[in-house]
Amino acid sequence: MRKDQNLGEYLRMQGVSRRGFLKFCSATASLMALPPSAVSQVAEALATARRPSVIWMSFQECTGCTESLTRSHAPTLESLIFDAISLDYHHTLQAAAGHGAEAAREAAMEENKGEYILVVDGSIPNGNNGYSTIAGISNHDMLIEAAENCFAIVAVGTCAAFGGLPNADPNPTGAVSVSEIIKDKPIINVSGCPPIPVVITGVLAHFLTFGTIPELDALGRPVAFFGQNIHDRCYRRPFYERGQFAETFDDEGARKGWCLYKLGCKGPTTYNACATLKWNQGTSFPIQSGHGCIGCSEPRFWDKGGFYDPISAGQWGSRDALLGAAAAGAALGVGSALAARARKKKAQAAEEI
Amino acid sequence: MNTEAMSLQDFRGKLREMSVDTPGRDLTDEDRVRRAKKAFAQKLNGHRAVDMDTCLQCGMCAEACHFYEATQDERYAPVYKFRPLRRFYRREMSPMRWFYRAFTRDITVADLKEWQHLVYDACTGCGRCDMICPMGIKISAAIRVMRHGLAGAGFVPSEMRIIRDEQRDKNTLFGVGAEQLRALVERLGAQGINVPLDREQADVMLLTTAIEVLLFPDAFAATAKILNKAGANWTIRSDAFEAANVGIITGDDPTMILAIKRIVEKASAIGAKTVLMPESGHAYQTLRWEGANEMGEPLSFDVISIPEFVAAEIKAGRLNLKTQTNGASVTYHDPCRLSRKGGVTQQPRDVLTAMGLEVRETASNRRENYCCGGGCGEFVLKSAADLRQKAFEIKKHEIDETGADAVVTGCSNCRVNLMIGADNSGWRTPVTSLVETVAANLAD
Amino acid sequence: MSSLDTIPVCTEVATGNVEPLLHEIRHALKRLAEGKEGTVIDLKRLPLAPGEEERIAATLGTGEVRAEIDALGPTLIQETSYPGVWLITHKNADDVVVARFVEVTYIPELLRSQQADIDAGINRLENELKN
Amino acid sequence: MTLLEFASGPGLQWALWIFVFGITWRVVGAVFLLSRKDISKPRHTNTISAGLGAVWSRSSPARAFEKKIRFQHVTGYAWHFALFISVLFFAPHILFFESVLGFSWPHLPNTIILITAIVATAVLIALLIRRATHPVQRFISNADDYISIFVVLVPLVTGILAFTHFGARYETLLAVHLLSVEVMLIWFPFGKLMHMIMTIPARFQAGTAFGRRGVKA
Repeated sequence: MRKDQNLGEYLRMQGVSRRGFLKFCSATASLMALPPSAVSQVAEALATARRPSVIWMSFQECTGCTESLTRSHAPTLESLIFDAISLDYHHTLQAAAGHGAEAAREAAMEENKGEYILVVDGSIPNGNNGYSTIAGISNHDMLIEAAENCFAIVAVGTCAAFGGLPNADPNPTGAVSVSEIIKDKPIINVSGCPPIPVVITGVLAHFLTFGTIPELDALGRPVAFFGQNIHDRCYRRPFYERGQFAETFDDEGARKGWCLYKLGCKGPTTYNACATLKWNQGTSFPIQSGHGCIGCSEPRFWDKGGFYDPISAGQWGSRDALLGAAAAGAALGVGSALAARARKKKAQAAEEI
Repeated sequence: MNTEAMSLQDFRGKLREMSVDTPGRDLTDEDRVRRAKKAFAQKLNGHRAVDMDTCLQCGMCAEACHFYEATQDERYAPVYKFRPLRRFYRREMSPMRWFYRAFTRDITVADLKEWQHLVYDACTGCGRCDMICPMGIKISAAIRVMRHGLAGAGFVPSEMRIIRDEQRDKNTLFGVGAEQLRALVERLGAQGINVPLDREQADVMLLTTAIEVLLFPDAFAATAKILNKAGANWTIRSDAFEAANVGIITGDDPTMILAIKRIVEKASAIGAKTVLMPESGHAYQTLRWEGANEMGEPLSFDVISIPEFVAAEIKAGRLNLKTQTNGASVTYHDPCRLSRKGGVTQQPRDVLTAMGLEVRETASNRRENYCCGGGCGEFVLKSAADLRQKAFEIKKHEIDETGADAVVTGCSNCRVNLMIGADNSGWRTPVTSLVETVAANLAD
Repeated sequence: MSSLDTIPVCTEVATGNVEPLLHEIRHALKRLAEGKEGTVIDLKRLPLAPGEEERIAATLGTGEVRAEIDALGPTLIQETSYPGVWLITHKNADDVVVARFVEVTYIPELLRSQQADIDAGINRLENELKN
Repeated sequence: MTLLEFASGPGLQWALWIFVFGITWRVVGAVFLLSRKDISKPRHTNTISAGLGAVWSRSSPARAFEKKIRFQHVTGYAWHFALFISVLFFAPHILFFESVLGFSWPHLPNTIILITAIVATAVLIALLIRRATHPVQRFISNADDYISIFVVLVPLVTGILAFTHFGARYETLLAVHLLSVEVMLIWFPFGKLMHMIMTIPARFQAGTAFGRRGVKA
């Protein structure tokens, strides 16, 4: 695909019919969580869309996010969208390496100054920059350099969005999220460990279609995908309402597909689209397969207590501390009572007519 | 029997004379507050502390109080009547006093003055509120501590102050002393009723009250007849016959202890096994339940009320009563200090039924009985006259509802108060005493 | 290795969304009959329990028209037993469902030949005839 | 640290320490203000059973009083039952208790809990209105009475909101709910909510005092 081509022309050149294009638009609208009535709008926008340049940077990450996006071995709708963008740099996917690759990145940044989209996966070590470098450049410096002239940043995965597992206590590398370093650019957090692949492509499709930043929630996540919690859209919600809970992973309730609240499901406090978009081509999602949500799209999900502790469980502190409080109370009580009794005795002793 | 008695009118005149605006003790305001607090500190104990700490301020106690019911004045809610005590407790005695002090106002002389009306005029200490409290708080006990505080601060109403001083200093009440008792005994002797006065040894020591000597000598005579009939080895001592205790009524410890001591020492001296209390609720309560505690050691004798004595004698076969067959009905007015504060509720009823009388219960009876309206010395207070009359109307209404021919009671204070109430309102239902009824029905 | 279809799925779960959806279809059909515009419902946007999508399809049943489009992977267009209600399933080249719609209309837009395709067809036919 | 983490972590711990500390302080302090032993001759000696009897009998008014306090009697029962069912038989609450007690018990369906919670809230509001308007109650009420109602009312309302996901995000509502419970726990020992602890000893002591005089409390 040539860079000056728009998407409509590109698809026609690929022999995609108008009918096929409309189908693509319907699926894309569905992907972006737009109502079906928006299809014509999407079609119009896509037909004339310029393909954006995308620079993808991977920092302290596990490649899970990239895996999530590219796990498919055959062309899919997502890959079509990928085709429609100009992925000018992706360390993991590109064939080039070393100085050549870095030169390509710099060239793309120069050529699309102010227009390219910077996709980041992985957190950034912010204490000792030596923890993670690429071609001798620290992640921190590379991010600042790449962010300077970008149009917007998409922080893919919980690491880039919120610091992720590298940020887990005691955070040896001083890992931080993109938003803690870059303050002057729009940042779209596509959290999840990994994020749902169609959410990543959905966000890119939004850029492709409208060229704008989608509506974001308080944590910088697109409301279209992160606007509702798992619990509210979970098909097991009726069991919660009826008070039918699986008590263990192998009991009758678990077999009958009852609510996993008691087994630590974090659905009520987790905002993501798993319950509707699902995973693996819409096959299933964790709760459907019998395991509670671990809340991977939420900040610090790894440090919020056990995955199997119910949300409503509290940290009561140690028994000793409570006993200590009781002992202190008892001591104060005895002391105050003895003082009061002394006063009473004194009053009784004082003879006064 | 027809023993010379003071008329009710004369007695009421005597009471009116005592309502004088004499200056009480000359104390500074600071002194009054300090002395009130001292008395509170003396009387507060673990029970009262738990009570103070448990009150929910639900206000249900108001629904049990005859004064609130009669006036619908929220200040008469029993819980409010011990408010200064609670404030004192919270500020100075409670475990959390350091915390509460920041939020609780200290008590002032103005408070004490205001509460004089609430705890003397507007409370007879009947304890009906104690029975309604869902937390089991002894509200009347807390109000009694209030009286102690006010007495310490010199806020006892003049009428009570006068009779208290009389009992403390002269060992007489309403001018009734050894001489007056001796005169009564002589009059009775002339009628053939033997009263073994001032014996040096006796199993049973009978007490009486100035009210009986003055107003109800028939009741005293009846008691003597019953004791004689039962063949008791008894006496009454001219130097220790007064059962009434103005000390406990006013909240004055020295007088209370002095009056108890007079009885206890004499009863021990004559080797009495039993001290028989006359028809006086508070006198029974004082000696029966406070006596040992105030003396600091168990009593060497039993304290028995006259209804208990009569019921026991009937049961033992020493006393035979005539059985009425005219279908007469009575209602029994439970004196609060005999019934809900003393546990003597069944015995008087047993005695009445033993005489073949139909006992018709008032809607509220036994431990939930309405007060006569003038207990705990309240009947002597001129300032409480209106309030007392209104409370009496409740009692009157309940008695009228029973349709009984007469009211029988076991307390001369109740009897006086019911009679005063009847006198004021032209009520005609006869008010009589249990002993007189028994004495009139002694079988030969 | 067993395919996903052979793993038994517990289908007694109900989200309670099936019935409202069917009512929505009924209302849409009435609107259509009154001459107003058609309606498209995206099934992927609704929380549905395993098996519920199948229940919806089963309730709607199959009608007279069934068409298959081969464009960027197969698309199945099935008129349901309620004329005017169409079930449209888009699949990608992998045969994986990418979107599923219930369309309430006289004829789904996608079945019509598109102007751009007709223009391209004319071009192609003319080229064919020139040769 | 998010609000929810604070509420379910340090906030809860501090609240519990103050709760336990305050209760023992107040109970021990009151009990150690011992009374002299009553040495009057008892009419009945089985005061223990009389005390226990009063704990039971004071749960309902005597016949003579029932009519006059029917409102409080009925609302009192409705309130306490609805509250205890809501608190003790809601599955997430049981999980909360289980996390410290180490054991659990069966829960009730959420719809029943929702009903009891609404009943409890409605009754408490009715009691609040009564306190503010009834001549006696309004007259005798102090700050404690209103604070105690308020600190119990807020957890109920926030609990219902959290349950119905109404008004804000669930985790925010849950955090606010927990915080409101913590405020209640902190207030508990200092105000009249202590009646939850004191009722039984108070009734018991009344029962023994009346019992030894041969009076049924």
